[in-house]
Amino acid sequence: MSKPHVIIIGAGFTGTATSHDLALRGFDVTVIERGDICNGTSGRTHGLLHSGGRYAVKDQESAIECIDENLILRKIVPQVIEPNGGLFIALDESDLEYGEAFIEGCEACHIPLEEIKPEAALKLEPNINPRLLTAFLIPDGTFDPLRLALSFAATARKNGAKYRTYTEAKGLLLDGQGNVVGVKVLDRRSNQSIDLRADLVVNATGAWAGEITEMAGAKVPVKPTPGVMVVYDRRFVQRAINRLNKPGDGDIVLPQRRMVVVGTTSFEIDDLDYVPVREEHVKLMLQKGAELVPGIAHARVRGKYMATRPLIGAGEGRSAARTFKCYDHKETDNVEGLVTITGGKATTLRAMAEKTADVVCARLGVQAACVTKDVPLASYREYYMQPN
Amino acid sequence: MDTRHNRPAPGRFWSWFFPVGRQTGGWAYALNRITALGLTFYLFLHLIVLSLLARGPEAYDRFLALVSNPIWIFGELLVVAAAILHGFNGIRIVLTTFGVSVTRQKQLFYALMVIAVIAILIFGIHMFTV
Amino acid sequence: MAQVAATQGVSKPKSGENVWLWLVKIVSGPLLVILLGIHLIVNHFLSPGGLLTYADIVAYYKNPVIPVMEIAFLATVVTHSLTGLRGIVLDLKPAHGVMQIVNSFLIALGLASLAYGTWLILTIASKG
Amino acid sequence: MSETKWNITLRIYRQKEGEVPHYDEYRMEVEPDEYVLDAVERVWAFRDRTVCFRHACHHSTCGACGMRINGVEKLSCITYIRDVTADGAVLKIEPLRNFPVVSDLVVDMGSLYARMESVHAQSVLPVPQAEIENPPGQWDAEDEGYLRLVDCIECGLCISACPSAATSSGYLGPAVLAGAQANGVKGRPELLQLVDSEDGVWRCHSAFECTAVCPSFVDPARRIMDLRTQIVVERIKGLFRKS
Repeated sequence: MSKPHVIIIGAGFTGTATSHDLALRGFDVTVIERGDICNGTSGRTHGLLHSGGRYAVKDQESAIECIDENLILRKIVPQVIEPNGGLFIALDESDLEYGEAFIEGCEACHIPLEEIKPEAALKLEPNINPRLLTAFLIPDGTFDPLRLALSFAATARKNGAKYRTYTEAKGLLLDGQGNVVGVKVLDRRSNQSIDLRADLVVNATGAWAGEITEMAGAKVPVKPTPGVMVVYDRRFVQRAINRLNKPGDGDIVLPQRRMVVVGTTSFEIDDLDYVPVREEHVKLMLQKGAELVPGIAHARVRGKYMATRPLIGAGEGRSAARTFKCYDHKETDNVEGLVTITGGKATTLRAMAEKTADVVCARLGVQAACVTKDVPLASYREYYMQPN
Repeated sequence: MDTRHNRPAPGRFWSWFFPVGRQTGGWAYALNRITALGLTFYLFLHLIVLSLLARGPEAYDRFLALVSNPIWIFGELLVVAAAILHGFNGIRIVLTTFGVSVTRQKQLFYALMVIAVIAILIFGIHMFTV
Repeated sequence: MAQVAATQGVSKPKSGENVWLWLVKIVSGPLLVILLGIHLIVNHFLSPGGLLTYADIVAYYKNPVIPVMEIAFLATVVTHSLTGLRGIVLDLKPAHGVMQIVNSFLIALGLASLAYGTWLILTIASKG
Repeated sequence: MSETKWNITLRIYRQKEGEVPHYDEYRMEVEPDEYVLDAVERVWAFRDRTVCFRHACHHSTCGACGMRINGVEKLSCITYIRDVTADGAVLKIEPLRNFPVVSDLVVDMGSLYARMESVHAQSVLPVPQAEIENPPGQWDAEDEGYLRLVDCIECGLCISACPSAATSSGYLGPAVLAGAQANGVKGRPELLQLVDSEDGVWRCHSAFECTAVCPSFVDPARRIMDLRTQIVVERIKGLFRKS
């Protein structure tokens, strides 16, 4: 019996992780991606491996997902992670007030937390704002965005998944009843159109998810919400430095290689394919970043960029939940053969893949359990080393 | 279907010599090789010519008379220049190899080349005036 | 497995060049700068009027230091130039068999030049 | 951002499967303080959806967007337009050299990744071992616990710029030798054999182009020189060990 064939549209975090999960569960997987791995939102995340602390007060579902997945990723893909933890620091009275709810939230979400005195925090991180009032140690981390996705993709390819990059989904192939039976793609390397058939299509296009579902007349409530990040030329800190308050603009300073990344903002847009970096947001990052790490005020900007988060459901910008959702469009729009996974965060990519693969298995009547929690990932370099 | 090659692009043996899109170090490398080839060629030519010495005074002095015209002297100057350029460039390579001035190899190269050019000028003036 | 490695651009290490050959080059180089410097300065500046006649040269070789220095210079320059030439030939990616022939040729050429040059230097020195 | 706008012509190398390469020109309005990658991405977004290029992080941590900009290897995501061209001028964008072109500006860097793997180049290392931000001596024992991603982002710029790599495709290349240097050959006979060979450190002829183009402070040339010293030491020690 031949394996069921699943096409995944999009090779960002969810696409690559889902291909890994489905390949392990015995599916014949083809990933199509219009650019190269992670050319959209995934590549441009700031790279914070969330401990969940950021969401522990207002969005505990996300917070729990984060801490669980944080610990799993540290285990299965240590080669792309700076596992140095994070600090939440309070700089004013409002921060201290928030601290009460923060402690409660972290306890409720089983996020390990340790309050330390300002002097102790300054000893650990000499470059943070010396006027801090208190600090909490938390198991944040930093990951390399591209290489995180590549690690999943490499392992998937080793397990038989096929990757077709520079292959753009131009339309969905529908049967007479409006059900999805494949994808019409454009191979951008040869400028040829090809029809690819599949038993099921997974739409893992994140912020672009609406554009794909529209091709089948289905809908997903995705609200693309970009944010700006600015990178400075010095590694001021070893840990993720967070402002101890509800999520806001420029409240994270993250070490990465020789740099620090300050993020982020939140705004709305019309055109998804090109979002300019707004100068007023860059200025805001400088100001906010320097509140956490004063040295940033005198550092050289190395890069400015933005990424478009796929937020789902009701709520505007920051108030929207950061959790993910997987839609079986048979149930939501009576379109069979199409599953959409969107929302979420990089940190939860494996869980998103697990959920998606569960839905795929249920839809195709396949009995297979998820094992990705325990499978160490291959070296990211092996993605490029596999013959396709 | 996928035509991923996974092989490096073919190297071409003359690529080191192609100056387009190269920076200082690449030119230094090309200069070193060109002078190396020239000097090796001259070395063996020189050895052959010197065999005239063994044939006695007449043969050699006749040869010397032939090479004392300016064109031959200019040729000889080219050899001296090549040797000086290769030598000073070589000093850069030796120093950087053993960790001296690695971060300032460009400046080192320019400084050595200035010295080399001065040395060539001194030799040139000397050869054409004596 | 070997084939996989080949398609991935990692060839098995070939010891066509090694640390010793390279050491010879890097040590003979500075030595040459010194010897050639002396050779040029003595020949062109120090000897009165330069070594412009047969008689001049014979007279010049009377000093016993000169033949010794010239032989040392010859040995160094031949070694340096031939190992250098070999490096350039290596960039042509010769097959193993071809490289063997090149090696033998270069060794023969080196030894022959050395023998011939030494004979020449001694011949001139003996004329004085 | 400054209010100034420049009109430049992007001259992009194009090559689809089986096609002879050519250049396409796109006149466009840019801001001098934008990055070259922004301009290329706009060509794709608004002008020509067939242009293929590789990019991911847009802040020099992933190494995907290496291109030749006016002939010189650069990471297009951190290269300001003002630094490489002028108002009214042409900006030439080409793929990296010494790798096979997959499509347009995309090259196949599989060989580089395979070689990095063959020398077991690290991807994370203890912070005090990174020769950077804080001078050695300022670290205390506690800092040993910190890990950080290595400087080398495997972008391939050094391989593209290297005249030796252009001459011999078998040459391991600067990034790979730098990776080997960081590991050290002491006590690693296989690695020693791999780098002490004609396709290893001895293929380097001191052009220093790798260090000139390295966007990530790796300084591969210095590392190759250091690796040579390591090899000399190991080989000389080897002589005495045998006897």
